[in-house]
Amino acid sequence: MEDTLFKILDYGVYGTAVLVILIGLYGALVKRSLLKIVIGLSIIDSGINLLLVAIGYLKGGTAPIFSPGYLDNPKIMVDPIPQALVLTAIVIGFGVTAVALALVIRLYRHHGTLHIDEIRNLKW
Amino acid sequence: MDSIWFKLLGVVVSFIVAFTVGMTYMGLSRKITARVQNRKGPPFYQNFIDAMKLGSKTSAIHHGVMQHFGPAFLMVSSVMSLMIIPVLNNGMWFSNLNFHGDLIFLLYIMVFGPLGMALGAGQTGNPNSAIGVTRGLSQMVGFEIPWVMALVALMIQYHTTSIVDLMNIQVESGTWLIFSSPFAFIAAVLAMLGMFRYSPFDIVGAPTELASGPMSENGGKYLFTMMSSASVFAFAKLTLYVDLFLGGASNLIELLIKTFVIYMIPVLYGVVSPRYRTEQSIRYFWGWPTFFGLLAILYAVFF
Amino acid sequence: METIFLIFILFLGGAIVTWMAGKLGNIVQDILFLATILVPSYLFYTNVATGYAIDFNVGGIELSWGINAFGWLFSLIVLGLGAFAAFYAVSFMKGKERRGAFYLNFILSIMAMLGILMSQDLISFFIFWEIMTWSSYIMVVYNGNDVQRIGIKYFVFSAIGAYAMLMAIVLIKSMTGSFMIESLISSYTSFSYDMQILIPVLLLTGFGVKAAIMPLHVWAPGAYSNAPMAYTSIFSGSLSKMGIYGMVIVFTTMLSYVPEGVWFRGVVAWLGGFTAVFGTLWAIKQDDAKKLLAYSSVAQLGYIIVGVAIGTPLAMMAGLFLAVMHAIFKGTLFMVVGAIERQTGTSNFTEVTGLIRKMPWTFVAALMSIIALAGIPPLGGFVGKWMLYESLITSDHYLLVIVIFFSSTAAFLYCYKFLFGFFLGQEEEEWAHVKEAPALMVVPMVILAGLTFLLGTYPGIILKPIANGMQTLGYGMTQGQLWDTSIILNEWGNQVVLQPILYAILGIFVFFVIFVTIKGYKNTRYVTTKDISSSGEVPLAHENLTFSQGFFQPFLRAVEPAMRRQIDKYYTAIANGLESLFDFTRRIYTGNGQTYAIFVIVFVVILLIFKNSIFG
Amino acid sequence: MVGTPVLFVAIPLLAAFLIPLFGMIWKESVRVIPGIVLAYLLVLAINLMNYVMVNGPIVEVIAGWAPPLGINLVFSAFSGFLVTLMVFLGLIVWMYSYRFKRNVDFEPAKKYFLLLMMLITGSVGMVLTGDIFNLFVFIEITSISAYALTAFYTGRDSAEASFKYLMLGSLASAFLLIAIMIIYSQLGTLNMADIGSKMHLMKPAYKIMAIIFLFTALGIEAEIFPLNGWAPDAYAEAPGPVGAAFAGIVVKAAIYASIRIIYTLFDLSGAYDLLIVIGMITLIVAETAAIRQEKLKRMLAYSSIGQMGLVMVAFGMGTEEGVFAALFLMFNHAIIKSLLFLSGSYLVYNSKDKLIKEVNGIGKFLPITSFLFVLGSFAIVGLPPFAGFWSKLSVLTAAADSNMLLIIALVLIVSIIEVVYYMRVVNRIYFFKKDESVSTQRPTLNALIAMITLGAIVLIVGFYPDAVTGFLHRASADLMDKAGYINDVLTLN
Repeated sequence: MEDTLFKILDYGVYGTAVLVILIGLYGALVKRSLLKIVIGLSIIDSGINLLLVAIGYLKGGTAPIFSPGYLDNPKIMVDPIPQALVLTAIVIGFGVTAVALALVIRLYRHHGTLHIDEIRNLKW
Repeated sequence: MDSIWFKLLGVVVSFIVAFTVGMTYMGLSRKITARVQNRKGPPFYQNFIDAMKLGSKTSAIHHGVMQHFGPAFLMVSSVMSLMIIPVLNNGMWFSNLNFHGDLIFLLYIMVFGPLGMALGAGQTGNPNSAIGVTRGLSQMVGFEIPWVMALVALMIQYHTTSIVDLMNIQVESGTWLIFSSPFAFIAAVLAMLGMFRYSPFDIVGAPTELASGPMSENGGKYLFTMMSSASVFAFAKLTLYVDLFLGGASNLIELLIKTFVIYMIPVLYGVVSPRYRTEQSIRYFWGWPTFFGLLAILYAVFF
Repeated sequence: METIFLIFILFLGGAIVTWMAGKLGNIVQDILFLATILVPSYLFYTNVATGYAIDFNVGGIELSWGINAFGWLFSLIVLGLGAFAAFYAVSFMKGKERRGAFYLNFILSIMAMLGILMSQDLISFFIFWEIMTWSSYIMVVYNGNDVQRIGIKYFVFSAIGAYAMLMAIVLIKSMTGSFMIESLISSYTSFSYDMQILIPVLLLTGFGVKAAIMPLHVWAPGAYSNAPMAYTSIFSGSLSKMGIYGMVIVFTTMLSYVPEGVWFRGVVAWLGGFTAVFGTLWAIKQDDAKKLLAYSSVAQLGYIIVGVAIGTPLAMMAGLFLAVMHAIFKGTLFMVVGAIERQTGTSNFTEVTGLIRKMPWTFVAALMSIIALAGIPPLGGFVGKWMLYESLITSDHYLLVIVIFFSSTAAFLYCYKFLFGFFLGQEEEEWAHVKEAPALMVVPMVILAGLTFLLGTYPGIILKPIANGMQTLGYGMTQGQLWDTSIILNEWGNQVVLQPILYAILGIFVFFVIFVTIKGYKNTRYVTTKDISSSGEVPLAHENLTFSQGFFQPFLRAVEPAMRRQIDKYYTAIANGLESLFDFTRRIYTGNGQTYAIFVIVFVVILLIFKNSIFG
Repeated sequence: MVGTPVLFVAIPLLAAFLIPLFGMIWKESVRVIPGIVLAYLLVLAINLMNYVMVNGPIVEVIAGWAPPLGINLVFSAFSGFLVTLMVFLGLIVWMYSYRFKRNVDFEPAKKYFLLLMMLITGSVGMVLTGDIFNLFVFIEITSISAYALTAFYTGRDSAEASFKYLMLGSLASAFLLIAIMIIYSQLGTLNMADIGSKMHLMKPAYKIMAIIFLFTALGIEAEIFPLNGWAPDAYAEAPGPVGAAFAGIVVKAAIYASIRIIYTLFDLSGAYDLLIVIGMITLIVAETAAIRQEKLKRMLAYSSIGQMGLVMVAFGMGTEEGVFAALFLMFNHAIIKSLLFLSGSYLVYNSKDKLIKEVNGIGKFLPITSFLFVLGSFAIVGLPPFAGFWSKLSVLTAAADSNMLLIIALVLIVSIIEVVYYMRVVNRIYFFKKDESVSTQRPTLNALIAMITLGAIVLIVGFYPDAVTGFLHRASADLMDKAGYINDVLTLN
């Protein structure tokens, strides 16, 4: 019973992550406002980070720290690598979002609008 | 026999013959045309009188060196044709340059004169001359097609391009090519209508339109040379037809009869026809004459 | 060092030095230019004998250079005409801008053509071919007239040809494992049937473009007329012959091994025939001398193609002889136009008339070349024409000979138009100041024109190298059977003996000239062309008696149905259609970042949907 | 061995951060430092390349953890060749932009060179890394600096271009992360060699998912159609030298990464066919779009995309000849397209819209720049005897050996289109009347030296292709030798 619950929870975590990604995609692809697009993009990032952490998670595992008492049993540690990856990814995502927002400011000054359909000077 | 002086003599004699015959034929044609048109017409020797008059004149002006050369070019063409075309069947008399050229060469040497003349006419600056030349050249493109088709038909039928060979074939087989290659003859004769430039194909000279066209600036000796060239040329062409289609001639009398018969075709065709426009003339030659030319080639290929 | 490398290094180095030498003064540049053409040519003829060959390796590709008798024949056209054109060019370019670029590309073209003849492998062949293409392209656009249309058209057709050739080359490489022409020839019969057809088609397309065969000829009129005339004389004279050179090799090697070769020969010969006819008709229509000569070149190349495509010994000989003759007389004629354009500023018949007394030497050169072009005896063109007709008749191409004959009879029309338009007719006030072209231009023209005269009576001079070249291609001995120093024979044994004919013609001509001159050319008075018999009146000075508009109108009316459709228009329509299509398809880049993002997602989704068929 | 591959990442990164610091002391140092760094790296790269040609690949382990656990850098004949090329182009771009247009001021120059160093760091890292997550990190470094460089000029629509680039780049990084996640969850490793050796253990469905996401992510960076919406805008709006850097450095790195993944990581033969099809579509779409362009740099951008498509096609053949051809194309494209971008940006220097028609008759005013542009045009369309011919020939030969008749025909037909639009520009440069309202700008000496160097390489490789073919053959053999790569990395201890 408990196993099933955990399984549902497992899939729930994955499902939630995928849902977050899809929401982000919706935001990025359908919304016409530049800001909303940026928000959508960063939601995608969050969803992926969530997904990454989730696959590294070991049910009932401990923090991946070689602390006394656990030294002999790395098997029960949570996989540290996805967490490291997520940390990196978050930092990168932050950087990208910052650049994006800077660009949005520039674009707003240049075009006076945030509507992406209006910002089409470069085409064909 | 083979000495150069003998040959030169042959050239001079054949030239005189050709000149006389040609002049006479042209006089006769004027007479015949006149009679058909219910006029009295000039005497048949009128052309000789005209020639003598022109030859004794002195020109006072000229328009440049090409005008001066023009009649000479014309003469080169007619005399060369005369030298290439065997006058009589037996190669001994008037053999001239018979063995040094063939039909294709003849075709080209025959256009040499009109082209050279055209240059002379061009230099005179008279627009009528140039217009006449352009008409003449255009018409030439017309009648050369059936003419060449007829010749090609003969060449492929008898596997030779030499006039002498074609004559010998007729002598040996006893059959004239007019009977063994009838379509070629028809095509050639139709082409001849254009070659002689009698009405309705007299678009080059076209007296009332172009004031005699290329010749309009020439008088005196220039015109005399042109006239003699024309008569020699006429004789050469008629001889060629006789050689090719009527089995040649073994003596001058036979030659005269045969050439006169041939000569009557364009003359008589002409007296009853009004003048064509240039493009009509060209299209005429690309019509039935070319069709007969094609027939001749097909006939030569398949029979 | 191998002499041949020295020759090419001299060409290349000389080209660059000449190009750069503009600052040292025009004279230095001219001398460098002439030296760069003449010195390697001299080295070539003194040090490189036929049969010479050298192998080397570039980029892991085996290359081989050498020369055989056939290439040597064409080297006469390339280097010989090149030398004359070079002298002409020095004078022609005086005071023009971008002389350096002109000289550079002139030399590069000559070098590339020699390289083509030297190449015994397909890669060097292609490299030199392309150098020839782009150097001539720069010349085509050199004047800056209408370059986006004419220039691009030339380059596109060249590219079509070159890429067809390149495709053939890489296919050959993958089948034979080598780029050598020899290995192609020796293993051609072992190719699959498809390849036996495809390879010659591709190669002939490549060569056909340069040889301006229909329907690949549309670039030629524009390109020939647009390049500087000093260059066009080698452009039309020798550069187009490279296409012929290639065609001959394809016909005599590959296509002579397979039964399908007959079909190729027939098709190409007929294409050549149509090229000749339509080239001639369009030439008649032109009012610009450059255009006229350009179309005429197309037509003349048609004859040559007919000759080499038929490929019987006489036909091949006719084609090659015509190729040499065409190089000479068309080279001269383009020079004539260049001289006239330089002296009068225009090359339009409707503007210039009556130059005969102003430019007599130019007229002499033009007259001789035109007579040669028209094929009138006793000049050289006749020999080629005669051999072509006879070869067509003796090899049973009866209809083709009619087509050719039609074309060359119609050619008289534009020949006359050329001479009349420029030199004859009314001498107008407007052109009274015109002087004869400088000696450096006149002398090459007159010498070349003199060559047509010489070859008209003694064709053996050039028929000997032709016969040697043909022996390299596998033809038998032809001297004595088809030609001798002054005799030409057909395969039935009929002959034309040229020497007595020349004497006869000259004799008659001189006799009658003297005869008409009894009272003297000197005694008659020259009067202006205004002084003509116009109903007994002398026309006033302002009366226009110039006949230059609408030359040959009646003839053109007669052939109008044949000229109604222009192949050029179809190409233009295709090109415009494609550009519109591309204009439409590029709208896929909408400019909206979101759309691009949707593309990405759609791309992923499509891959995910079809993953099994893609990666399965 | 005089240095280690890690220097290629460490030194420019360090330099990037030191530039502002040193700039406070001596303003000119922001310009000088990158040059010194890049020159040093070039020497280093050549030395290492010589070593590698003799001794085989160098595998550098970071922080003492041996693969597959630790992070490693691989300097093989293949990656080393690309690194050398990139560093060299970096040096050229530096030299060119030493005094380019608006970076004469200290502030913009500081930012510009900082970002340029970051860009080179990231690109070189992408090529050298043997770790799939590091690949992600380097791609992000490259991307962020590329976004910033694209938006470098404030006066134009560069922000728009940069934003598009950023949107697609974010998607790329998302997909890349997903792919990394899939691989890691299946194989538990991030080391490329290790992944390659264990790939057969992966379930096909996951494998295909992973390759699709990886391919898409890298395809966005490598300008594959239809993922390349950002590219024309970014090329056109970025400063001229940055366009060259994109064409010569960034895209090459992305191509390297995607090829490394397809050749070494995965064992899916369908991927090769996908490369050919996608490459061909990219080639056709890009070249047909290029012919209708009105702006010079946009035209060059589309041409660049098309060339990348051709590279993909060559890689997709999967034969050693194909790889050789692709590498040769990449080399030539890097050199020639950089030359075109560098000289082209001087041709339209003062113009606002950078229209093609504004180069009319400029040949007389900028003779050397124009000549170099024309040289580049001739070379890129594959006219002998210039460099581009040999690569085009090798592509076609490789295709013929793989019996791809249709590919040969299509490539050649597209080449005709290419010829048309390049020749139109060439015609305009030399054979049109100059528009008086267009003012020209003479290139600075350093820019001239940079362009002439590239032009000289175009000529040298054209006349003497052996100069590079030896390296290329080694590099292509190296890429084809999957087992060797895995062995080299994994046996290291």
